[in-house]
Amino acid sequence: MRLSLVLGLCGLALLIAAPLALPPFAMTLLTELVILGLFAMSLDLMVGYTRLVSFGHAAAYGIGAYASGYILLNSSTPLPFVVILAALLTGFIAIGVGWVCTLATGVSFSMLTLAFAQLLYAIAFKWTSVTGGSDGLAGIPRRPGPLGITFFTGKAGFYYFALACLIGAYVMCRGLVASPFGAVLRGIRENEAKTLALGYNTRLYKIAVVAISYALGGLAGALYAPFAGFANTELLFWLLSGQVLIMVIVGGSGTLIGPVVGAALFMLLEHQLSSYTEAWALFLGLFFIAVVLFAPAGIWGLATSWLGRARARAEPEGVRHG
Amino acid sequence: MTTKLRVTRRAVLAGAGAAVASPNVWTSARAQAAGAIKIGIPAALTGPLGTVGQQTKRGAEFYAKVQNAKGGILGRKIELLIEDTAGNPANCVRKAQEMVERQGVKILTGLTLSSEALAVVPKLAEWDAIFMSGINGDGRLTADSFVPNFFRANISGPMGARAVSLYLREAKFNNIYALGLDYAWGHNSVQVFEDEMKRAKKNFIGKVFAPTGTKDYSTYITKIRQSGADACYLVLQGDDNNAFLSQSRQYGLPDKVALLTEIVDLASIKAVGDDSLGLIGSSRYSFSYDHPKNKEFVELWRKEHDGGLPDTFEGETWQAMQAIQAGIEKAKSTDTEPLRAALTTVELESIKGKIKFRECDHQAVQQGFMVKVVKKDGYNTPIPEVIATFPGERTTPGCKKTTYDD
Amino acid sequence: MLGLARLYGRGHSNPGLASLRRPMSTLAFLLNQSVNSLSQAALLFFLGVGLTLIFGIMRIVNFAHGALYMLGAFIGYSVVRTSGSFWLALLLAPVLVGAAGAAFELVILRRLYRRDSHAFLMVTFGLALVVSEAVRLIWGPDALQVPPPKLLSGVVFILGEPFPVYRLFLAASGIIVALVIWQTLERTRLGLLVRATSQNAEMVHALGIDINLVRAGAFGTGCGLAALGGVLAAPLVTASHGMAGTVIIDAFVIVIIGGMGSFLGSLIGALLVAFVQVFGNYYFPDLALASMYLLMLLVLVVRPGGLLGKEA
Amino acid sequence: MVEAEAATARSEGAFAQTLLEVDSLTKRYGALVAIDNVTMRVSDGEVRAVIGPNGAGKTTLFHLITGVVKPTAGRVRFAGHDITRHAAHEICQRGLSRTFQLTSLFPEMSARANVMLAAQATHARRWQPFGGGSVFARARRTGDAVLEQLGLTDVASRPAGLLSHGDQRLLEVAMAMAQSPKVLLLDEPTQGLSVEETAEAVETLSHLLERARIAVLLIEHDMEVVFRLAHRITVLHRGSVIADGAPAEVKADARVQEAYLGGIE
Repeated sequence: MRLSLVLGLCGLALLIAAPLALPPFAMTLLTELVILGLFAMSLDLMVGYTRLVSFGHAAAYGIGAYASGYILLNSSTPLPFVVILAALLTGFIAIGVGWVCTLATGVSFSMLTLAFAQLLYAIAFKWTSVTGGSDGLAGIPRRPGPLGITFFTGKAGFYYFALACLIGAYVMCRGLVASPFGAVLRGIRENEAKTLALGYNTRLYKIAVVAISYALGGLAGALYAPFAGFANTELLFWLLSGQVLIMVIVGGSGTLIGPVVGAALFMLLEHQLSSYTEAWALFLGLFFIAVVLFAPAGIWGLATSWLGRARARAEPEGVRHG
Repeated sequence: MTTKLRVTRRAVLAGAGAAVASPNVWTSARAQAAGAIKIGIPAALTGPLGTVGQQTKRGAEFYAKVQNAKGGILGRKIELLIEDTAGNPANCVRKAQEMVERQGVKILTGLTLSSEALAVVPKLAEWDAIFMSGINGDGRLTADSFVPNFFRANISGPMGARAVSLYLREAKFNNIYALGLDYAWGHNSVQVFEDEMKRAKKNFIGKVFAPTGTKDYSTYITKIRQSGADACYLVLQGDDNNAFLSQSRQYGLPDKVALLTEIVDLASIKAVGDDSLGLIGSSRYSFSYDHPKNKEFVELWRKEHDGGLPDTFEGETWQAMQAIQAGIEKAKSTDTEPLRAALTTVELESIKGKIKFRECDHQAVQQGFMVKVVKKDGYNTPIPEVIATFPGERTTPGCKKTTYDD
Repeated sequence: MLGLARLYGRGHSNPGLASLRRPMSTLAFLLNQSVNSLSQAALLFFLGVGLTLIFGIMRIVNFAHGALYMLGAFIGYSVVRTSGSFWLALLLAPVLVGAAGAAFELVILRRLYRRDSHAFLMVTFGLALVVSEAVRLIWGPDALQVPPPKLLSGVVFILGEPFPVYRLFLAASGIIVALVIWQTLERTRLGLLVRATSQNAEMVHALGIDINLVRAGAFGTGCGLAALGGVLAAPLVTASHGMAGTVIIDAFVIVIIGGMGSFLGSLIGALLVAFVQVFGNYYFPDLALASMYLLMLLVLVVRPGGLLGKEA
Repeated sequence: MVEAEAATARSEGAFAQTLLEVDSLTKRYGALVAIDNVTMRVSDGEVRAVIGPNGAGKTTLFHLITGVVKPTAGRVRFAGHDITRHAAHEICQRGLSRTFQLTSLFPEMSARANVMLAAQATHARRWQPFGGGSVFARARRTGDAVLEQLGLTDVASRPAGLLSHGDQRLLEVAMAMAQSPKVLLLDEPTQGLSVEETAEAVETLSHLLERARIAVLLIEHDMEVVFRLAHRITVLHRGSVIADGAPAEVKADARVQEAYLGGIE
């Protein structure tokens, strides 16, 4: 436990020190990884802790991105406020989405989330006056403020803002899954009928977790729009929903950190492989199959089990037997 | 077994680790080839529009090869950085940003989708880079979304629609319908076309839009049939275009309604074979265009590619590369500021004839032309044959506009 | 049907041209589009029934289904190209893809039955990527033409309105395959085995039947049906790389509307989706992107397990 | 038979108050009548067994009482309140806890976590999305006490899915007890246990029930168990009540002999 805490703090220190050492593009990439990691982590609340497998999590990302993009383009509200506002809006919309989707369970639940995401995709396509239609919103600025602070609009400043969002969300999620609420979520994950029989209104808990998960996914999307400077229908498309689900599973669901690692891995692999070969999708596919076969608990699960073994080896024989 | 498994697990983790830690992303620009002119091409090499991306790649690579053999530009070699975006704007922005921030690229070209171009354009000022479009047809790029570092060497969507309209003014068809893809390009082109038809006092009966990825075009074919139109204007591309052409032939639609399209390209003709016969449309580039520079290019191309013919975006990319070269030579520099100034005044003799970028919106004024798909001896697939040309002044829209006044 | 229809070959000049100038009657339109909906339903059914078979027997949601459908179309192209026979393609493509599917089950999926659904999700997603890329490497990035056989390339007239013979053939083949599957399930020992396995795999195992063989067979058959759909769709949409993406969601939707694991359900789902798409696109073209999802939303809100599903 | 007589003797004492009333309850599935006009009462401190051959409708009756299935007609009243149309979780919140015929646990959680989650359900702040130290502390106190009563302390930290079948059955009872219910519904608590395991489980249960003095509704196949634990017995046959009374009376009833005891055993 202490070892993981030390490693965690080291990792955090590295992330904080990154802008001092890394060249510009590495910072760009790292910022995108942080945003994508937040997105994957938000889905883990549903997939890993409640076994609510969403096929439509792009909806959260897209709503967040469009909302923050629209507000930034059409008002001078400072960036941090806009991002948080967009996240809240996403969570609010998700209450309705969750209410309908939780009528069903299992694959039907997954398909209902997909239906909502695709309907939003269709809306974004058609509601040109707000969403820009198929062109999307482009040239989204990073508005300064509050109090005239321009720090967040710069490259390093924006990175720190995104990192703060990720860490804040992580601390929140950790607290959530360790709370009485989190215990009920685990109950739903393992045996929903029993949880209901114990007197928990499981549907309310599920709607709540959908809303929280979407709000955090919306936070990620709300960061992406001013990061990339655009928001378009691609961010609502089912392909992204599939990809983020794969990120969660590759990293290791139900760990919060795993999905962040999975997101980083997914994006870096895709980015790097596609520089080396046009057949990058082939290798990415083979990699996923290999992970399933050889790392059942995901990459993070594999890494932590290694750490455990390494620590066991490091301890002297006498300690273990005594 | 356990040992073996453990080794394999380690391999998985190591492979993953290598990808993350792979040094080149985290470090600054690699050692540059001395004085080479770097041109970044983030193109959709894979995915549904892979055909277009691959054409761009072939066109650019061939241009670099030919020009480098002649000593490059200003005595400097052309170095192409071609990356796959899979047609996703998020990937495109990231790849373009990598080219700019890590590789020091100052000239971008060959972006495949308009959505990718629209995402990249607002970043050009920050990147201090020039973007020379060779493909992107979205009218907005030279209108609402125009930025000074953007140049368009290719024929835009509205220009294609205009060429078809000019052709129709003289043609015998009177009752006209339109079918477009349900996104910006389709709506934009159909709008231009509709206005044109109304001005030409033709009977514009109606229009319908199909989402991209439509598999069954029968309802749209039925609508066209029911409208009583004698000609239908199509703004389709890629898989949708192929599906429509195959299915409309199966319904016998072309027997009754003349089909006019905004883009005729060889890839589509190959994909639907004889189902494309009789199709009339504007063409952004065709190997059959009668111009000495083009003849020279086509000959060179066929020698290099086992007799294969250059397709639309191979020609368009070639022209975009010609424009970049002309700009650099005139500016005697690849720096953004002088290059931009030079490009706005340069006039060059390209494979499509004279082209010149307008100062106001950086659209290259060039001839528009209409082709018809016919069978011809010596070719094993149908080919587009030029049936009309229009001077650039007539096909180019008003400055920073997507519409026409006359 | 033939009472209403007159046959014309493709090359013939069209004596009915004058009659075409008449506005289409409502009845002719409805009949025409209904038959067309049947042809589209047939294509969806081939995908959906394979997906539901795999789900029923193995509880796997096969994300590679769209890629296998595309693979079928490209193999079909090559067979037509080399042998000149569309019929041979209809036979070979499903067999080859089915065999590949069965092999994948034997080598990879077999190791995963003790794991949760995440493993299957990712492994079939990986397979989809591998297959799609392999197709691009083998056949190149361009769309390829698969013309319908000569016999099927004409037009019939339904109440004076032209209708492609090929679509008539699609509708007929859908009906035939549906009947064959239905009879196999109801009347044969194999069908009994399939139904029993989809209800209770352990019990079948206890009866001394090699469940592994049933699984490999089911996965192979499901993949083969997807490939059959791909070959049949190719003359309509050409063999292209966009095929996989657009079709996988449709297949999921029809299966979920009908009820996961229900064969009759996938048939009803295919019919519903096809009719909604065809008539929806006609009457409400602006809703073309959304119509299918609205239908699914409606069905699942009323019946969370799908129309014929056991429960959610 | 000594136990049976003791049970009979106890049943003759007056019970404090009627807790659970089932009035003319009927459930039809199309033409099939699963539960047909069933009426019964369970009073505080009473252990009532529901017996009957397979398919008699015992588990359906439980589902109807606990709100998992809604009845076609009739009413269920609990402590004076009509709970017929209430949701399952609401009924449980009122103090009616149940076990399942097929063991239903959280297999990956420890036995203790299982019981704690059950106990947590009775806490007013069971949903608190942060912290929760006091909620957990109380759940742990309750849970550990119940685990000890049922002799599960030794296995408390093992994942529930890895416990022996007998311990799993007891753990389910423990989870129900951890909710301090007013009425406990046990659906075949010894189902699937060996003879020795059954004897042990019955011993534990009888101690537990004696000490708790709550109303219990028990479905059981094993007559030994029934006579050992129950004060009163209701016999269901094809959805209807065919006998109701003290164990000795029921045993002597001719219809019961014919329909159930004689017919099968």
